[in-house]
Amino acid sequence: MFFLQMLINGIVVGSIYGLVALGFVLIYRASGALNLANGEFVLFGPYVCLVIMTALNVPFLVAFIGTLLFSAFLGLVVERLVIRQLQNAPTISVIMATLGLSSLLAGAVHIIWGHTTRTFPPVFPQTPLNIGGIIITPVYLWSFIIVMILLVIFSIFFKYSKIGLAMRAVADDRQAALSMGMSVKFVLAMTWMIASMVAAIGGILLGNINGVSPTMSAIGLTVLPVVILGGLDSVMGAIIGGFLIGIIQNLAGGYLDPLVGGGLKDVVPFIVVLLILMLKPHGLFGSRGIERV
Amino acid sequence: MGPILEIENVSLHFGGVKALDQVSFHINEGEIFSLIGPNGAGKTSMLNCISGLYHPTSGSIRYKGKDITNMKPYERTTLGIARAFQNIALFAHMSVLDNIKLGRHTLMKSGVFSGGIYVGKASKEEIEHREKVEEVIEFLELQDIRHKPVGTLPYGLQKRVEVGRALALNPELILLDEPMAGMNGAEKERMSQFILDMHEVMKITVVLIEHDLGVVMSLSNHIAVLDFGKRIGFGTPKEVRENPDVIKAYIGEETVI
Amino acid sequence: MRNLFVRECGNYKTSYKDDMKLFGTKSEIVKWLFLFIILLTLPLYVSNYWVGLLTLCAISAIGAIGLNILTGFTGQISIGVGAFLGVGGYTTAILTTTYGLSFWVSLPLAGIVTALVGGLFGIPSLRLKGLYLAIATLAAQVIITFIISRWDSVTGGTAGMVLSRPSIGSYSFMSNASYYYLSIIILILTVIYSVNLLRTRVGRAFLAVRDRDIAAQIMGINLFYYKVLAFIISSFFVGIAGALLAHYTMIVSPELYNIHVSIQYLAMVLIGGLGSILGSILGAIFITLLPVGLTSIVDLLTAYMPNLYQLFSAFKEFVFGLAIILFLIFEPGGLAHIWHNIKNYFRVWPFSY
Amino acid sequence: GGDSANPSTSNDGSSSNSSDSGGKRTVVVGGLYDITGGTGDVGTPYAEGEKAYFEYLEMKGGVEGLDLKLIGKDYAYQIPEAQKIYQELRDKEKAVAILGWGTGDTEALRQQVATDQLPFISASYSENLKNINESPYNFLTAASYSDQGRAILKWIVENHEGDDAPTLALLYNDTAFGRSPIEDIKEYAKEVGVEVVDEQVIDVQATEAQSQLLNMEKKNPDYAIIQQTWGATSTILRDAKTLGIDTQFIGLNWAAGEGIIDIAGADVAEGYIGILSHAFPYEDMPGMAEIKEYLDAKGKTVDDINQKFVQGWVAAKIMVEAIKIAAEKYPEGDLTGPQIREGLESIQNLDLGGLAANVSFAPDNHAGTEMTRLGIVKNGKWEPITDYFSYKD
Amino acid sequence: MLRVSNLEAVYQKMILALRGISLNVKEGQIVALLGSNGAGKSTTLKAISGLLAAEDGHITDGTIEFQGEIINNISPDQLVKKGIFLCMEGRRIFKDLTVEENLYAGAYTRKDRSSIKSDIEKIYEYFPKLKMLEHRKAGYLSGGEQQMLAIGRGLMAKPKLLLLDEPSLGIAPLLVKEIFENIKKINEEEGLTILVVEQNANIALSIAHYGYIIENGRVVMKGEASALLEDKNISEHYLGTGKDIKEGRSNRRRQRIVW
Ligand SMILES: Nc1ncnc2c1ncn2[C@@H]1O[C@H](COP(=O)(O)OP(=O)(O)OP(=O)(O)O)[C@@H](O)[C@H]1O
Ligand SMILES: Nc1ncnc2c1ncn2[C@@H]1O[C@H](COP(=O)(O)OP(=O)(O)OP(=O)(O)O)[C@@H](O)[C@H]1O
Ligand SMILES: CC(C)C[C@H](N)C(=O)O
Ligand SMILES: [Mg+2]
Ligand SMILES: [Mg+2]
Repeated sequence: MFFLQMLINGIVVGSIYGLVALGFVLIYRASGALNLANGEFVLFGPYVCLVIMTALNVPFLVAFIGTLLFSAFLGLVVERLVIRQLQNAPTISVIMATLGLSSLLAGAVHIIWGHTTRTFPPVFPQTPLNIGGIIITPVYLWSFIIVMILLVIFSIFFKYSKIGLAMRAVADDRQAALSMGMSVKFVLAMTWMIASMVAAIGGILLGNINGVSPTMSAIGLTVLPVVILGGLDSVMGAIIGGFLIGIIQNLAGGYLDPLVGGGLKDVVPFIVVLLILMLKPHGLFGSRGIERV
Repeated sequence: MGPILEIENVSLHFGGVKALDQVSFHINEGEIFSLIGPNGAGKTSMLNCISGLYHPTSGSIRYKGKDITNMKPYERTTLGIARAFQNIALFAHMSVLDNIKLGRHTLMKSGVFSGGIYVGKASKEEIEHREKVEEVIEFLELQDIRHKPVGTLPYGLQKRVEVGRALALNPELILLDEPMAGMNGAEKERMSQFILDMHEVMKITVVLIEHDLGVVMSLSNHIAVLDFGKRIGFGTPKEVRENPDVIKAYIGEETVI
Repeated sequence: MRNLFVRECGNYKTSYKDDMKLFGTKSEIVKWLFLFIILLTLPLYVSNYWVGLLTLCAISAIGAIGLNILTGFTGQISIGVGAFLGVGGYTTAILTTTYGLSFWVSLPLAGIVTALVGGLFGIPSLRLKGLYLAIATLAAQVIITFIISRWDSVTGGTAGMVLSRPSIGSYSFMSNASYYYLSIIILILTVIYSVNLLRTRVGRAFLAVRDRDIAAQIMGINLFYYKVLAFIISSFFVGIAGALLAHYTMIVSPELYNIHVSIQYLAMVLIGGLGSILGSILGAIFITLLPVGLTSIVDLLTAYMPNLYQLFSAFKEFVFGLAIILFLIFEPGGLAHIWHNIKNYFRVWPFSY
Repeated sequence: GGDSANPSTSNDGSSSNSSDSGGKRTVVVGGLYDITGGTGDVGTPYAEGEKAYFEYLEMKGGVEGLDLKLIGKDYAYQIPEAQKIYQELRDKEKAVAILGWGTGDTEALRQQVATDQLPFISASYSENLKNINESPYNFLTAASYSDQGRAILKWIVENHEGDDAPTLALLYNDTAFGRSPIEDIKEYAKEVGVEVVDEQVIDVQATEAQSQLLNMEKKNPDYAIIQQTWGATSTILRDAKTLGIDTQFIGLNWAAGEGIIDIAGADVAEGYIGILSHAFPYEDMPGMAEIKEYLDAKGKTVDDINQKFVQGWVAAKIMVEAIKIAAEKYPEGDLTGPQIREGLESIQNLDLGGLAANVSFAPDNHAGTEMTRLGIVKNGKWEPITDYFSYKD
Repeated sequence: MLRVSNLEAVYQKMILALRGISLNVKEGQIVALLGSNGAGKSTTLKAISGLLAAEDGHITDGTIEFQGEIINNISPDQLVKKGIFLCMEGRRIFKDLTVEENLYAGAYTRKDRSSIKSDIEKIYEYFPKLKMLEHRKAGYLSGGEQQMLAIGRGLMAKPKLLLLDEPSLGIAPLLVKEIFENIKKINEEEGLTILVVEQNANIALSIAHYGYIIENGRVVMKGEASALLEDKNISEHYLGTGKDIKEGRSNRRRQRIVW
């Protein structure tokens, strides 16, 4: 029972990880960069949603859609003003810029909303579900469902849509992609918009669990092992990686913590990732970089 | 002179693809040896096996009688095997000079301590090897562009720098993968002459991959022909030219050479 | 995986070449001597406060040079510098406080121990590249700080350890100025060493590994050896910086070495200029002093609008991010590049319009 | 410039430590705040409380013969930044005393502070800081975390129902702050016969703590002491409720306060017990009169502040009290750190009007008090369940 | 159809690569652009297709006119939509995409999505080798296979004007012939206009209608392909002396052909 509860906990927590990790994967696929501001994108979503809900007094669903629109806009602005300017810069500069962005966005959140933790008016039912002795909070169940839906959508998107193909082409060789008539600008703008929306969804779910405060952005770093474990460029990997890390964390917390005096939950993902990478240098599902001479 | 390199039943598989299939041939010391064949025949793969970037699935490679099949690439370099790549693999933002100097890596000694202190051993060595590098530069007529970052040079010159870098190793065996691709007739002639000089003046054994049959036929002492990973011909230019399999797969009936 | 350091097109850096010219001509020697004298006499004309800040800059510069050797020259991004600083700091803390060793012995030992730990965490570079390797170093960050905070018996756990300033005989480096001299001299030695190293054989091999590892192999470069070597050399300097910092602040504690520190160092080398020693120094100065400058601005503003203090604090964060972004957009080559441009401008000076 | 309680005189450049500006002696107190960092939620009201007290003083005409300023800066809970800002306060602003914040940075600075001879009052009540030899310039203005834990143990022993010895779990995070009281609590528990059956490490930024709580549940402790901040505490309480754990949770002072109710929700927080080291604005304490006076002047009400504001206010007040004493004793020349330390050390039973337990210091005692009190969340509101008491009583 | 006049281009604001190139491509023609290494051929093609900016290059003077419209400042993706497609030098296939996906990428701007599938089959007919490698990641292909893919990708775009930069690079002789025959065929059957840069002057001129020779960023000679083919200077420079290399060596040192 204990094991099962840990397992289930891992899966439900992991679904949030997967969701946030997805944002990383999207950006990586289109630009080869790690978006270190992902945590701050996560942050914006719930704040905006909260503002819309309380200020305009609209139901959650409306606010949710409004938030998605806002997030898309935010992604677009970021791409226009920052990422596009670095089109010809090395990828590491882009990564650094996202780091600057994280500080900038965090500052913005602080300026606009201050530091106090806010709480979401209950959107999901609060009473935990008890399924055969296993206890699950409805919010987690919802995030699990949403993650599954997004997994399907994005898998189809990358496999069959033109933009999906263009994203990968742009990440591969930007100049060549241009010569195919792909608008690198458009592709990047799309990617940032989508990634920002995905982050917002993650943020709203997270906000429903723990309230909304600037410290939420820490999830950005927390899920790095998830993305790496799954493979930086794999949608599937992000989500399975999310589940795996969630489960490993909980099992380690459950079984190993008592042995070492606790605190393993935040270390174990990194140890596991390090070990797995030694066997699979590109994560579980990441594609191997091609090097031919 | 005896064989410097012996390839014996070398196979190389990538999943289902047989890039090389039981290929055997040998290369004599001091000769110019060409490897030809249609696209995707396995020529580059063969060079990769010789220089150690790929390890054959089966078979063996002997260099001067020594089995090097499972040696690391950097170890082979110290044995005197140098290589220029088909797709240019230069260090784009380093100068021509530094690129070629890099070729002398194994011949130099300075390390973490002497290099950091510089004065004395390391500086002496730098100057000494600079002279060698200048010899290569002169030989390949790269004087004018010595300090230019390689990335800004036109394709043809980059190819030449690539050859220079390999030469700087003081090799006994040099592997050239399509060094004349992207050159016009006159330029090819010049490159051919560099190769002949390497061979005659520097006494280097040359392995050449090239699609221009005119060049191949007039330069080579021996030729091996690959098709779909198999060796379909081996011998002197004359023998190869008359080999019906080779004509069918590669040369074409009506091509006049 | 794509090479993270290469632009999509053929831009190039000239810093390596310029390194070669160091001490080239007489006038250059005079110039460097001049700079040296300025550095040494600085405490005479700036306030104690600035001496303190400059000491921090110098120490960070040593660490940043270390990181640049790894990230800028060998192309291996590290997000673990914070923890390696910690290894250096704790080594000297344990050696001097617990075992009573002299600072002068423990300082190089701190470098060596960190180098070994760095080398250990460099082993994954055998198989990992780019961002995957970067995350492996992040793992180093997390694991090392975890060990430090758990190994109570040796490290004092989360409470940390207390150190003292070094001394020679009865003279103690207690004053800001004396510690400044100590740091600046070690920085100068670091610069001389790394500039030399990078313009000789090992340095070229590093660059080769960064740009085209396959071709590098064919040049006879043992990839694994040089990758781990880069980790070792880099960590040595980071360890030295960590030890210097520890004796400067006289305390080590796990919270001092968190990921923010790692990220700050990464910012230093990027803002300064990847693959540039000068850049590392400029970057260290920039990242160390930017918050100070921003704080002063905030102070100025709050003098007039005291009620908005909170807002201005957040504003500081905002502007810090903005500064980094603007920097990258307008000068992707880093501070080192700006420096070169200025130098070139003056070189041709009266003739430049 | 700088954040000043005295705008009228702050324009003259703060670096002058001149003993007369209008015949007054300038005394600069430095502040280290966390506004934008990980503990900004409580750090902000605390900093505001400190600033408010200085403003209040100014409003009331200041301190006789002194030009008192508080110059505080945000260090975002990053120790390296705290070290830089401390230097700035010391060297540039010429501060002679410091109001600090976190455990990590306070401990990191204590030796430096001792060398520089700057009295330091921190919002960290770490027992380590009591040690006069190691931290001769640090002062604690409320019961140390360890004393708070001991007080809880005393309360448990006295109130425990049932025949078996009470069992206890400890929930904390892996920081200097989190671990600070743990060993002391365990030791004291042994003394008073409470069995510590479990310990769990829960990260300050944890978004869930189910595995830890399930582990804890296996040991089924009667009580669990929480040494965390608001965020992690709320997470613990919420997950405990989800999992149906019936342990009585008791938080140390930073794990108590209005935030818990706001974040976790009133129904989750209901019944939660915490250390109330300071008064809530809505408590009718004599000491609140000053605060209300200040708020009125600013056009605000008690609803605009919270307990952490009161806490900051009290810390500032104690510091100013010491400065006053020092100024009286040394009427000539610049006030120095050691003089202010003397001032602090001569504070005896300073009446804080119920805002906090009265404090006393002495040359051999920098722990202002051991007294603290407990409260419980009832109907969405904190209510004291004890008066200030010491575990030694 | 395409008229380039007096084009000047620089890289990195300092390297002058084109010094006033003028050329004309008529609808339905194949035009060959020849010249030695570094002459500026690739730069010309990049300028036409708007791809200079990506290498920090700029057009500093002159105009490019396509179907009567000045296209100097139009972004490359727009140009592809207008019907200009460049097969870049050095193959530049997408390494991480499969062969098939690369071909789809070529057809990115096409509106007639339904016929794409059958066009891909047609490419496989031209290059049967590619069919075998259909689902392989393109990065693993051999040099020549990549070159085939690059050309195939260009054909998939169905442009009005196809710019080919050294299509024969690294291709075995038999196939070179085949490729050029195919190019000729496509030109004749579908009326595709082609501007081809080629080192193999012989074969390029044999299918071209018109030819330009550029050196040092300038056009140094132009004319009907057949006339150029017969020019002695050209054949010597671009086709080699024809003599046995070993014999011609004594007088080769430091000899440079100066135009
Ligand atoms: N690393 C690899 N993974 C998978 N397949 C590979 C790899 N390397 C080569 N191949 C395949 O092996 C075959 C031989 O390739 P190779 O590069 O040796 O050909 P080549 O003879 O050099 O051809 P070209 O003249 O076109 O350069 C090709 O079909 C290629 O796709
Ligand atoms: N990205 C670049 N940056 C700087 N200079 C460049 C760049 N690309 C080309 N050049 C320079 O522009 C000139 C023309 O180059 P271009 O590539 O157009 O020549 P090409 O005729 O195509 O030669 P090849 O036959 O070798 O391909 C050369 O001198 C080259 O050095
Ligand atoms: C909010 C708290 C975590 C800060 C506290 N003053 C400390 O001890 O660190
Ligand atoms: Mg090949
Ligand atoms: Mg070209």
